[in-house]
Amino acid sequence: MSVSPAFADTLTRRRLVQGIGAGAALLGLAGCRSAVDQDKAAPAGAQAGPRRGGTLKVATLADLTPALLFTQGPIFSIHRLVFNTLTRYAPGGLDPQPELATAWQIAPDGKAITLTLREDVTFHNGRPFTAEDVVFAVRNLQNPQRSAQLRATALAVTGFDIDSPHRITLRLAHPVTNIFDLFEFMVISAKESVEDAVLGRNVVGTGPFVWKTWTPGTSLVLERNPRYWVPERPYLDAVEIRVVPQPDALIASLRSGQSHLAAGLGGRDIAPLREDKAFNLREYDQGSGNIYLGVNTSVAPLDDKRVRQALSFAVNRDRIVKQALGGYGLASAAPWPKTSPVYTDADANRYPYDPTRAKALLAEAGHGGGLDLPLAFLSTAPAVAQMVQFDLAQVGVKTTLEPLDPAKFQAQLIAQTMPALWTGTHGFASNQPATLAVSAYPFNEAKNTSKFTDPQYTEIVQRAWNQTDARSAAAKAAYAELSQALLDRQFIIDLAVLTNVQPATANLRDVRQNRYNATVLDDAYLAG
Amino acid sequence: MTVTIDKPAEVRAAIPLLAAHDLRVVFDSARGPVHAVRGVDLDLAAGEMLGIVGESGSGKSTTALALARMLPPAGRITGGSVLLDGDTDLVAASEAALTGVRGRRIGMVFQDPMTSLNPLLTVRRQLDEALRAHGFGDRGARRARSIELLELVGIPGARLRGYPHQFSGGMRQRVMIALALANRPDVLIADEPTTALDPTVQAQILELLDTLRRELGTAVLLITHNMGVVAERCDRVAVMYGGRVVEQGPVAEVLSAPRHPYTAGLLRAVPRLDTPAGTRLAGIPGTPPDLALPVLGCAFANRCTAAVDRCRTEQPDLAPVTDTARTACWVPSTEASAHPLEPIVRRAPDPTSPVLEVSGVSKTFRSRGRPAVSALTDVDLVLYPGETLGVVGESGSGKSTLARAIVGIHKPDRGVIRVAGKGRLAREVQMVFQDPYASLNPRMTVGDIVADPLHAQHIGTPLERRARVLELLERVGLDPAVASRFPRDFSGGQRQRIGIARALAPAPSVLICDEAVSALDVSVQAQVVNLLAELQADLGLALLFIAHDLAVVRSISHRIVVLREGRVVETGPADDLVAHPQDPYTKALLAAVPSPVPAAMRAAEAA
Amino acid sequence: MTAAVVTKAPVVAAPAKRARNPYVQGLLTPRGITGLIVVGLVVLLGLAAPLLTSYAPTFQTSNALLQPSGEHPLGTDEIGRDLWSRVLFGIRTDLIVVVSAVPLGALAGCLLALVSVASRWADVLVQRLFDVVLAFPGLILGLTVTAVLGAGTSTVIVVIAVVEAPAFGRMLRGAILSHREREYALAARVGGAGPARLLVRHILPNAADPLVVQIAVSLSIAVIVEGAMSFIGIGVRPPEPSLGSIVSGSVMHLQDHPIYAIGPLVAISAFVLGLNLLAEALNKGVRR
Amino acid sequence: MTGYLLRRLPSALLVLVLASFAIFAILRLIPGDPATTLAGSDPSPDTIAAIRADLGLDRPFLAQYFSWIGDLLSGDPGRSYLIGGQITDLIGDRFGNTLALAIGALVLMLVLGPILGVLCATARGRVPRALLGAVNSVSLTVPVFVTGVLLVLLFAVTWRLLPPGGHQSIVADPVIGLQYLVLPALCLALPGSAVIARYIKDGVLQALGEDYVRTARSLGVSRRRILWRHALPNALPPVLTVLGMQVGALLGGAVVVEALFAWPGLGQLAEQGVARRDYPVVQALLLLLVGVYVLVQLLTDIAYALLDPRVRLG
Repeated sequence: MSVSPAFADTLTRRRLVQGIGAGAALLGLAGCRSAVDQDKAAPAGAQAGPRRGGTLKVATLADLTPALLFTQGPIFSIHRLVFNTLTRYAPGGLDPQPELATAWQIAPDGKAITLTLREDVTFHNGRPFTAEDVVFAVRNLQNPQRSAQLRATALAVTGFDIDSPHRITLRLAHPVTNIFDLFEFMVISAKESVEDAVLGRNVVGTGPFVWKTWTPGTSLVLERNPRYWVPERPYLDAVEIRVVPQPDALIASLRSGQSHLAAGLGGRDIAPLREDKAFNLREYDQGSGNIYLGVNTSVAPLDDKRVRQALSFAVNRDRIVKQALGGYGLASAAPWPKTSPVYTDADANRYPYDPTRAKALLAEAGHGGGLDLPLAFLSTAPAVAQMVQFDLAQVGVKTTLEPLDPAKFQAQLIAQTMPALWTGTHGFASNQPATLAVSAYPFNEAKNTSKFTDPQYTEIVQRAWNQTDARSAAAKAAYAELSQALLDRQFIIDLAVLTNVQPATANLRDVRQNRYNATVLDDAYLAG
Repeated sequence: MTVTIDKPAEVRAAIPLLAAHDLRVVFDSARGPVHAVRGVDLDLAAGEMLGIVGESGSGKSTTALALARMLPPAGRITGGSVLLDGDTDLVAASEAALTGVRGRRIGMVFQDPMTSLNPLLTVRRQLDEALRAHGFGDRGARRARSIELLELVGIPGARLRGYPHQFSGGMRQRVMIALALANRPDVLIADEPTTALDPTVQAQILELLDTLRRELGTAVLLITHNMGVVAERCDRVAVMYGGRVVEQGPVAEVLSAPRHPYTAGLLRAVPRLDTPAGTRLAGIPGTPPDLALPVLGCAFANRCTAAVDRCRTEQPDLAPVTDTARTACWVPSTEASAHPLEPIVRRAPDPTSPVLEVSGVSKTFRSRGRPAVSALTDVDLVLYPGETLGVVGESGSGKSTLARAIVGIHKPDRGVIRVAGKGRLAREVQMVFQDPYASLNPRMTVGDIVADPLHAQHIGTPLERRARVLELLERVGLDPAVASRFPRDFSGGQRQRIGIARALAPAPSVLICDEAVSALDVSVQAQVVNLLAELQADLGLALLFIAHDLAVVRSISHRIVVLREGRVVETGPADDLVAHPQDPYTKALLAAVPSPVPAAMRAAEAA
Repeated sequence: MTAAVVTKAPVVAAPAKRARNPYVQGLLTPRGITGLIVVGLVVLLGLAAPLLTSYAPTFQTSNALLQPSGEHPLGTDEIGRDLWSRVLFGIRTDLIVVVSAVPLGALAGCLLALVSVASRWADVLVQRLFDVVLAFPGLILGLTVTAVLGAGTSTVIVVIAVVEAPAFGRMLRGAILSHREREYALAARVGGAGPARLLVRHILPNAADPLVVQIAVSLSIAVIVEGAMSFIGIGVRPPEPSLGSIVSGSVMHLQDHPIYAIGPLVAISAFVLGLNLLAEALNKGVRR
Repeated sequence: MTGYLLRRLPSALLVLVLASFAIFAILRLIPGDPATTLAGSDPSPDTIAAIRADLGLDRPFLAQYFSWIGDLLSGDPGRSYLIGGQITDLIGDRFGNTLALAIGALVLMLVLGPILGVLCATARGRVPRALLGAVNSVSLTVPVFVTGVLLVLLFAVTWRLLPPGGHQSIVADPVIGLQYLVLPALCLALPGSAVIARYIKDGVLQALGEDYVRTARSLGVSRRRILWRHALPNALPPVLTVLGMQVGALLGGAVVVEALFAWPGLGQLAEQGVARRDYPVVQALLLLLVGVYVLVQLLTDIAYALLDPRVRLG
């Protein structure tokens, strides 16, 4: 393009240099106070023992959904921050410990349980906690609109006898092995605030922290409950939960000191932090769910158990754990984490990676020539589906991937309209095995996405659920039978148990999680 | 370096105010360098008005711009000098020095007043800027001076706050003159200052320039293609052709006794208002030289009837032929050229039954958010077979609307347009458009363009159409072999011929020429007008000849209709109407037309 | 008498300047040639993909996130697939998408433009329809359409076509309206051409110039839209690679394995840049 | 001027009406509904039915549409089914963030574009011109998700100057907030800057060739003044139109940039809303975007009129 000579020499070298200088000045902005190094210079002189004060900053991938307040939150649950539960399992096992209930007595026929409640507990709004609140909590979970996963168990509670304000008996339709799973799950909320709570206006419980301000999609601030019934607790002044919907940014916020704890990261995401001494990768033993390959048993030839078993042999679970989970997972054909009472190494290794055997089984079932099946998956999580697809292709099972967005995936899961195969995740394997069979929809004996029905399976599930004492030999036998039934039928082909891992700064101490992955900060503190 | 100066007797300055010597300008183009100005010598004395005339491409405007080194980016001065006051060479001056000269010593007025003012700034801001550029006083002083300047050019000072688009073309040109004179320059270069204006406005602007020159003593360099303007306003004239000055001298002498064949030809080609109707115009054969190619010898040689061998090999320099005039010709004519009047052979119109009847036609244009414009009001006219009806009027008079209404592009609001004859309207009435560049589809070959009406109206077989196209091309004076070429290969005059061939294709009985020759240079214009006259005579066409140039209209028309603001103000036989106008508007129109004959000579002719 | 001779004598046209196609003229500039080379190279890589790599783009080795080596010129991705192969086949996917989507969008836009110039009433509706489409940011439109149709190549094609259609429609409509008033079009009408002949024979050939330029522009936009859709996870279906989906995968590993991002970034940038150079060159040629 | 704007209103309204219906219909065409999402991760079908009835999703299509329009006209866009909170608050908050991003980008665009444009128009010599042209072409064509990744690689991973993503309120802490804003805003601004630069370059070059510039030169006005007072202002009106279109592009680009930089804005909200079938949120959001588009068009027209007296004074 030619330029009038009258405008010659406008861009001289001098100006170019000036321009560069201006650019540098703009960057100089970063020089005065940097978001990258913000807060990184922590005061030296670490002191021993818990320290009072400080705000715990949590960064999480997704915001809470108030409408789903009473369900198991997938990312960062505030259940055990704002609320308490009646009992809680001791770390590492399924021994119930007192929380709002100080003692409990199960009737000999297993059809009632009597609870003694703490008398010194008040809600954040000042009202004392009584037996009525337990009644409300159970009824709340029975309400289908609350979408609570343990609704089936809650529905087993058929009546209440209130002996005194702090003593209540729950009558049960039948013996229930997972009643303490329900208690671990069921948060005690102030009934007068529940309608506000599901709209996200105000959430009132008895827990260590008080709901303060919520900016949807951005942040939630909780403050210390000064009248918490555990003396001297909590140590922290406040918890600030910020939504950072991208793993990279989440890690960056940890690195820059803007948060102490990151929630929602997968094993693959946290790889960059593994070598960094400034961070703890907190692993919790109960796992955080399972990934599985679902099979629609109404689609031929998947109605043939041998074909399903062949698929199970064909999948390289170790590679999935290594590549898709960044090593943070347990390759297992059974749903149970290692802490489960029914876990055995043999069950986990029941279907080792064995393409030869898979092919043999397929040939035996008359499909040596290969198969061509659709495979649906959640469009936000394509890795596992692609790996499964590749592995299946190696034994002659060709699959076509069908991405589904979360709502569609969920809709098809519930409407039982999944195609022949799908990959997905499920929970509820970390507690009493019965909970899995009655609360996790994929395993439901009456109605499940796999359209799998088997009277024998139904019988085993009912038996495992209806035991009076979860620790009895009969219960244990029923559990083992349930595990075998699942492994044999393979309508849900479990692939791996996800390791529950949360990166946190090294100075954050004594954070726990309950069996439903709700974070417990009663004893947590920020070391100096 | 000495410059020979031919000063008119009344100018006595020893050193010319502005003198160009051997000025050369080259433009870069896709086809290579174009030598637009090839060694021009000019000088301008204080207080005089020098006219530069020439047809498009002669280099006159380029010369004007080069004098103040105002060439567009593609152009550059490759040689020569421009001396101001005899000592400052503007060609070698620094850009800063030039900025000091421009506006302060040399003012300029350009052709198009519509685009020459910044549309976003008020007149006041633009005047202020001009004054500020040369450090004129403070804000208050500049404001006072701005009002003074506006009033000087005949605009009320109150309009200072107006934007250019709120002024008419003539008013804008006045503003432009005020701007150019803001810092009282000694030289005013006016590049076709009135070409874009209607004749009556043109006369006013020229009068203004003349007055200001006399009052302020500014020397004026007036660039124009209009011989009449030169004859009426200038002291001296320089005729340019092919990037060179071919003749220079006092106006009276050059126009009455042209020495250069080109000057003589040009003068013959210019239609004169006093030429009776039915007179053939004299065109100059051929086309101007292509300055992208090397020019050997005299640039005019291949169009010159008097050319000798030397003319084609050796370039003649400007040499004195009399005491005061110089010409660049190896064979300058020695006597004053006669102005032979040659009648056109033409049929008498057949006044029994009109071929076209327009009665009571009105047309109003409405667009959203603007006041409605009445383009035509109750227009009546008739056209007989074999007749040429001239339609004249200034811009906005409704001429084009009338033409478009007749061919059916616009639907009249009221009134009837009747075309006698059997066929469809499109077959009976055809039109030749104004713009030779826009009116031909650039994506079609000449043959397809000419055949298009035949295709559209399903006339003839493909073979017949082809034969007809070749016949038509030949008829309008084009080589039939050009049928496979595209319009871009042709000059303006040739394109107009193609347009005429297209219009003739369906053998219409009425041909409408909407300013069909206005965009052409006089020498070419004469050729096309003659072609139209011949075609009419041969084919018995009825011609509706629309133009704003009364002289051309008179030369070709039987009758003339004068339009003003959409109404017919006067109609009558061509010679009568020009000789004895009845309507004051017609009189004003006629009075505004400058005659290419110098006043002295006119007096002599009248005697 | 000379004048009479002149008008009768056939006038020969000026020597024909090389009447080259304006597109060719535009493309034979430095800019156009650079664009041709870049786009040609990218297209060639895409077309010759099977010949240039020994790995299928979906083949998973047991080694994830390898550094580049002789075996894997660009390394491997998070599930052990050869990135060189994925980038090549990703170009292929992009080619299929843009080459089918842009003409589809152009066709839709042009048809709507024709409807629009034919009737005032339709014009109002069509123009507002274009407004509605333009009012949605392309990706949000993509999100919604994908939610309706499900993710996949055909959805991406539909989204791109919908996004591109208004540009073509408005451009053609404007060109037709302006060319309709030009003298050559009026001349054709005076010559007796009906609306159809006027449009097909006269106006469209002249109005088509900006459309050709727009096709080049749209192709580059289409590459960007495909990339952006795949980037936010609503693009072509896995495991098929597309340039956008590879970039998307690489983002997770910017911190620990930045080399992952290089291949797709270079490919996509070169492709878009090349197409834009072509568009600019064509534009210059047409305007000349 | 007022009349000029009044004439624009019917078509603006028609756009809004068409858009509202299209939005509503398209959302209903999407398989799955909010109830399935509300029902949690392992729900039973009767749970879903209960929720559907509760939300009124079992009513006829047109009844739902008109009750939505009715609510909108009475100034109540409703509540989010899933995210919780009043939609006005929810969108207001996200819109604020996107607006901060868009304004940041706009400011950068308005700084970088004209500088680059004027430099391009006035640069002399092959090397500076080729260099500026290359900068312009690259910024114009390289997709935002590519520049975004590159910017993160450079500024956040390699040099560790700026955070790779995330968001902090500028109002609460301007210094830190701005650092979060810089990269996404820059990334978003680049293509627009290049477009503006191109238009300014073309406009200035064109204006420099106009007759009125020749007039100014002939009056001895300095070239700097000619550039700033004559050429640049005359180059602006078309830039304005482009700027109006760029605002749309900004919002579109924001979706990607927000995803890349974890910026909690409208793009994310739209993505979540569609993914979870949160009808009220998506409906309000999309209609808001259409409204913004219509408004920007109107503002462009007004600004155009303000800049150009020929339009303003008719």
